[in-house]
Amino acid sequence: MNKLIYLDNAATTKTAQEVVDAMLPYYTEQFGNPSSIYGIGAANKDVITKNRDIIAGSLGAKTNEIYFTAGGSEADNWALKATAEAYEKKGNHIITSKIEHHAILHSCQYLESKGFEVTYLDVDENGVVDIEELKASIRPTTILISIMFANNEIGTIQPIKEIGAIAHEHEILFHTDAVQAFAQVPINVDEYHIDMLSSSAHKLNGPKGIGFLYIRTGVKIRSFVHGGAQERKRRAGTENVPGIVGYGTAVARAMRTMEKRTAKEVELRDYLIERIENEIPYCRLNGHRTLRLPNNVNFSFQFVEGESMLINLDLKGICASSGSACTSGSLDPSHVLLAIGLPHEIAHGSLRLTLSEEITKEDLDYVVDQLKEIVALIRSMSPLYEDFLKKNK
Amino acid sequence: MNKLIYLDNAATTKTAQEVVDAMLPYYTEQFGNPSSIYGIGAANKDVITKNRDIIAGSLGAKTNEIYFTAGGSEADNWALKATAEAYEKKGNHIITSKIEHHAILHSCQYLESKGFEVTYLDVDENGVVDIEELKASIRPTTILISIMFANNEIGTIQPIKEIGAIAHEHEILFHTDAVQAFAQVPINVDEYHIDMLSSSAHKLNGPKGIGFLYIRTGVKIRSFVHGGAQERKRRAGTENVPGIVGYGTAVARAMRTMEKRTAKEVELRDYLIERIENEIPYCRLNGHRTLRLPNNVNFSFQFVEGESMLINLDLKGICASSGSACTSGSLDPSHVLLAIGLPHEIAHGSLRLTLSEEITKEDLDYVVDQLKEIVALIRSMSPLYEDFLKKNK
Amino acid sequence: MYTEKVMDHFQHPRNVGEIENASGVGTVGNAKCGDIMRIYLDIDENQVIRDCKFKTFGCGAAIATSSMATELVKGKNIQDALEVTNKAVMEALDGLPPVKVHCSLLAEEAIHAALWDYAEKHDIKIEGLEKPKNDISEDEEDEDEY
Amino acid sequence: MYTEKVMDHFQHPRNVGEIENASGVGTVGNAKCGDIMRIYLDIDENQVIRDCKFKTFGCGAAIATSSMATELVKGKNIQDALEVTNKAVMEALDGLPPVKVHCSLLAEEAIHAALWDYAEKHDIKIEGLEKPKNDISEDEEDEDEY
Ligand SMILES: Cc1ncc(COP(=O)(O)O)c(C=O)c1O
Ligand SMILES: Cc1ncc(COP(=O)(O)O)c(C=O)c1O
Repeated sequence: MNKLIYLDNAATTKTAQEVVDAMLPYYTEQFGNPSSIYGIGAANKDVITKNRDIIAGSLGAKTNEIYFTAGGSEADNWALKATAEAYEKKGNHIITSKIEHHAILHSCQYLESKGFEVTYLDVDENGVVDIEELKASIRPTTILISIMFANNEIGTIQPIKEIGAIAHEHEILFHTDAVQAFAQVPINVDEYHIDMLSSSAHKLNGPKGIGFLYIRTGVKIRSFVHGGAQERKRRAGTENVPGIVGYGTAVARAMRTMEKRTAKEVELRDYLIERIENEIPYCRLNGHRTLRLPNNVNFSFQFVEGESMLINLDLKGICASSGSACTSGSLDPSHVLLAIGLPHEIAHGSLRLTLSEEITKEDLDYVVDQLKEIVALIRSMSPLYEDFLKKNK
Repeated sequence: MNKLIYLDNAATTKTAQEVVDAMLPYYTEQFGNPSSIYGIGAANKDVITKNRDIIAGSLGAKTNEIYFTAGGSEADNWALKATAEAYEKKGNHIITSKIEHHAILHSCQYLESKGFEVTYLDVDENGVVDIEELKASIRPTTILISIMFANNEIGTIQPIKEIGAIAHEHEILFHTDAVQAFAQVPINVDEYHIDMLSSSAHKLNGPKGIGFLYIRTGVKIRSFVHGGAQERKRRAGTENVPGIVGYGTAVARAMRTMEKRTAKEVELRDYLIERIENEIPYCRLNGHRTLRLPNNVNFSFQFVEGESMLINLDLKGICASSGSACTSGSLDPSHVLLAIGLPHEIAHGSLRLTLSEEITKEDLDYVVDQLKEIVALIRSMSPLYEDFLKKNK
Repeated sequence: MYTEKVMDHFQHPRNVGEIENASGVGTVGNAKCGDIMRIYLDIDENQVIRDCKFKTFGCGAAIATSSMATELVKGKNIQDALEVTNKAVMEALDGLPPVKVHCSLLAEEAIHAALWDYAEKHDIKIEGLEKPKNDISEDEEDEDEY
Repeated sequence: MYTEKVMDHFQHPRNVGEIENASGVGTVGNAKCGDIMRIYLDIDENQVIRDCKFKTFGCGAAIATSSMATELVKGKNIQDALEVTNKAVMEALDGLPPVKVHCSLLAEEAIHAALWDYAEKHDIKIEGLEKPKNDISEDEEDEDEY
C-alpha cells in the first residue's frame, strides 16, 4: 500500500505548504524576541499584530481581543478556570454539556473540586443540546455557559446563536469551544453573542502547539499563565512567532477557501454517508444529519469493535479514528457516543471519517469498498454476530 | 549597516538550521496525531519518546520524568501552582528569591492571593542567594523551595547543589528555573537533588513555543492544563510534534557542543568585560564575576539611560538588551538590578550582552568601539553628567 | 504499537470459527468493555485437545491473543492446556502494550471457561481449574490525574 | 516602534547643549523613573525666545521630544511658547507609542519650568503659567494583571 487516504482531519491536519513557507523565515532569520528594541526583534511585534488582525477579522472581533495560547486545551482551561476565579464573587455555577471535549469536562471537574457547581446538559439522540433544559438550569449564581460550537466526534453543530442570546439576556458569560468549527462554518462573535472562543491551529492546516482564546473586551478574566507582559499582560511566555505566523496564514487560507471547500466537502460527506448506509447493514449514522460539520462522518457498526476496524483500514492505507484521538488511551467508549444514547457495545464499534479538501470521490469509493470487506470480516469473527444470526434464523 | 551582531541570546536564540531541518517532515509528511492508531500518527509516539529520552539523558533523569509544555513560563507556573495545590494539606509556605523571573514571581503573587505565604530571599551585591538566610526561612509548613539555576539578566549562577541538599534534608520539594542554565552548564537532577526543573527550547537554538518541566517520579503534582491523556495524563493538548523534535535536536546539539562552546564563550566574555572595564569610565559589572553564565555580560553605565543606548547600538547593527526583554514593556528598572542594590538611575543604565557560539573577538572589538562612542555621546547630552562634572570640577 | 507477531496473528488469525457439538465452549468478557472471547474445544477420549476454534469481538490484541491461545492449547492434553497462562500467550506474541495486557488474561480465562464447560458436561473434575469468572475486570494502570 | 520623525530627532537631536547665563532653566522628571529633562532658554527683551537648548537623560522618545520641543519654541514669544503642548510635540513627531506619551508631557513641563524660572528671575507673571510640578507622574495604562 503506497497510497495514503487521510480521513482523520478532526484529530489533526497536514500543515499546508503555504503555512510552512510563511513560518520558515522566523526560525533562522527574523528570529528575534518581539519584546526587544532592535530591528529583528521589534519587527516581530508588528508581525504578530498583523496575524492577530487576520484572525480577529475572520470572527468579526477586534485585534486586541485575540490572545494566543499553546492550543485549544490551554484556551479551554483558561476560559473556564480564570473566569470561575474572576467571577466567583458573583456566583459559583457553570453550565456546560455532556459532550464537551475533555479539556472542558476535566476543567469542570477540577472546578467542582474547588467548590464550583457544574450542570452538564444532556443532548438528544443527534447530539443537540436542549435549549429548554439550558434555560431551566440557569440560576442566579450562574456565571458561565460553555457549549462547544461543533462536536469533535459526531460533528453536530449546536444552536450557538440561540444559546448566545440566552446567555446575553441573562447577563451570563458565554464561552464556546470552536476548535472544530472555526474556519469550517462562518462565525461572528457579535452576532452569536460569544464572549470567549477557543481555537487550535493544527485543526485547520496550521501548526501544532498554537491556539487562541478570543476574549471580548470587558470580560474580566485573569491570567492563566503568569509572568512576562506578553499578550497585553494576560498570557506570559515568549511569543511563538513562527507559530503565530503559521496560524495567521492558515486562517487567511481557510477563510479564502471556506465557501468552496465546505460545499465540496458537504457533497462528498453526504455521498459517503449514503453509500455506507446503503451498502453496509446494521449501521447507524451518529450525529445530526444536516446540523453537521461539512467534513464529519461518524458511523457505528453493530457487532464490530472499533480498534480492529481501524487497524484493518490502516493496513489498506486509510487513516481513520474511532471516537476521539485524544481519548484513545482509554478503554471506555467515548462519552459522546454514550451521551447520544448508544449502548456500550455499539459505541465500541464506531468509526469517524473526517474529510479534507484533498479527498476525492474516488478515494471515498475505495474506502467504502474496503470498509465493506473489513466489516464483513470482523463480523465473521464476532461471537455477537454469531448469536445474532442464530437468534434470527 | 548590513552586518548584524546578535548579542541578545538570553532573550532568544536563532533556531539552528539542523533543528529546523529535523522539524520540517513533521509538518507536511509525518503530521499525524500521536494518539492515533495508524502509521503516520502512532509513529509520532515513538518520535516523541525518542526526543524525551535525549532530554532526560542530558539531565540524568528518566524518560518519563520529562513533560513537555509550551515554554518556560508554563513550566514555572505549573511547578508552583500545581505543587502548591497538591501539597497544601502539608503546608502553605514557599521560599523563592527576589531575582526570579516574573513567571515565578507573578505565580507566587497569585498564590499569595490564594492564602499561600511566600518568602522572597534577598541576594548579595553579586546576586547570590544567602544559604544561611535560606535555612533560617524554612518553616514546618514549607512545601517548596524554588530558586533559579542562573539569572537571566546578570547571569549569576546560584549554589544549586547546596540548596538542593538543604531542601532534601528538610524533605521540602525543590524546583529550579533552569531556563537560562540548561545546556549552558552541566546539570544532574540527582546530584543536585532537583525535584522539578523548567526549561524553554528557544533559549538553546530550539524553536519558540515549547518547553518542559522535569518532574521527579513520586512528586504528586497535579495537572495544570486538564483535558486529553497526553503526557501521561498530566498535560493535555495535542502534542507539538515538530516542536518536540526541534527541542530534542537542539538539546542533543547543545550537549554535543557544550564543553567547547562554553569554554570559548567564557574566554570571549571575560575579554569583553575586561575591555569595557578598562575603556569606559563610570561603569559597573553586574552579577558575579566567576559564578556566571558563560555567555552573559551585564554592565551599568552611570549617567546613561538604557533604551537610548540600545537604539544607538541597533543603529550600528548590534542587538542587545537592557534588563530583561520580557519586562521591557515596563518603565521601572529591572527588579533584579534593584535587588543587587543598584540605585534606580544606575539600574536604568544597564546593558546586557549575551554571546553565542557565532560571536568572534572581532565582533566584540567592534562592539566595544561603538559602545565607547555611544556612551560618550549619551553622556554629553545628559544633565546628570553635566551636574557631576560641575560638582567635580 | 503492536509487535510483528501480534500483527501477524491479527491479520492471519489461526483457528477462527465454530465447532459444531464442541466438547466444551467458553465465553468470557463483556461487550460493555469492548471484548468478548468465545473458545470451542474438541477434546478426544484421551483428554487431548484435538481441535480448538475461537470467535472474538474485540481489539487487535484481543484477536491476536485468541489466535495465539488456540494455537498453544491445540494438541495438548487438558492438564497441560491449563498451564497456558496469559504470560505464555504474551511471550509467544513478543509482548503486548501495557493497556492490552487484559486481553491476554481474557484469553486464558476463555480457555478455562471452555475447559470448565467440558468438565461439567462430562462430569469430571480437572485438577487446578476453578470456576471461571465470566467478567474479567480491567486492571488499567492509571496515573494520578488531577 | 518609533516614527521616522522620532528617529530623526533621536539620531540628530536639535539644540543639544547648555546656555551660559540662560534667561531661564528648567529641570523636570527624576532619575528614578529614568527621565530627566533640562531646558535652557535665552529670551530677549521682547520676550521672544532667541535660543533654546536641552540636556536629557532618558529614552529615545525623551530625547526626540526634547529636541522637537526646543525646535517648536525657538523664535516664539513666551506667550506662544506656552501653547506648545505635549500634543503639539507628539503631532510634530508623527506620534509616540502609548507607553511613551509621558515623555511629551515631560517636554511640555520642562519648557514651563524654564519659563517659570525666567518669570521668577525677572519678577514677572506669565499669563496661564502655573508653578510646575517637578515630578511628572506616569499614567501608564495598566491591564488587570496580577
Ligand atoms: C529565567 C527565565 N525563566 C523563565 C523564562 C520564560 O520562558 P518563556 O518565555 O520561554 O516562557 C525566561 C525567558 O523568558 C527566563 O529567562
Ligand atoms: C472540540 C475540541 N476542543 C479542544 C481540543 C483540544 O485542542 P488541542 O489538542 O489543540 O489542545 C480538541 C482537539 O483535540 C477538540 O476537538
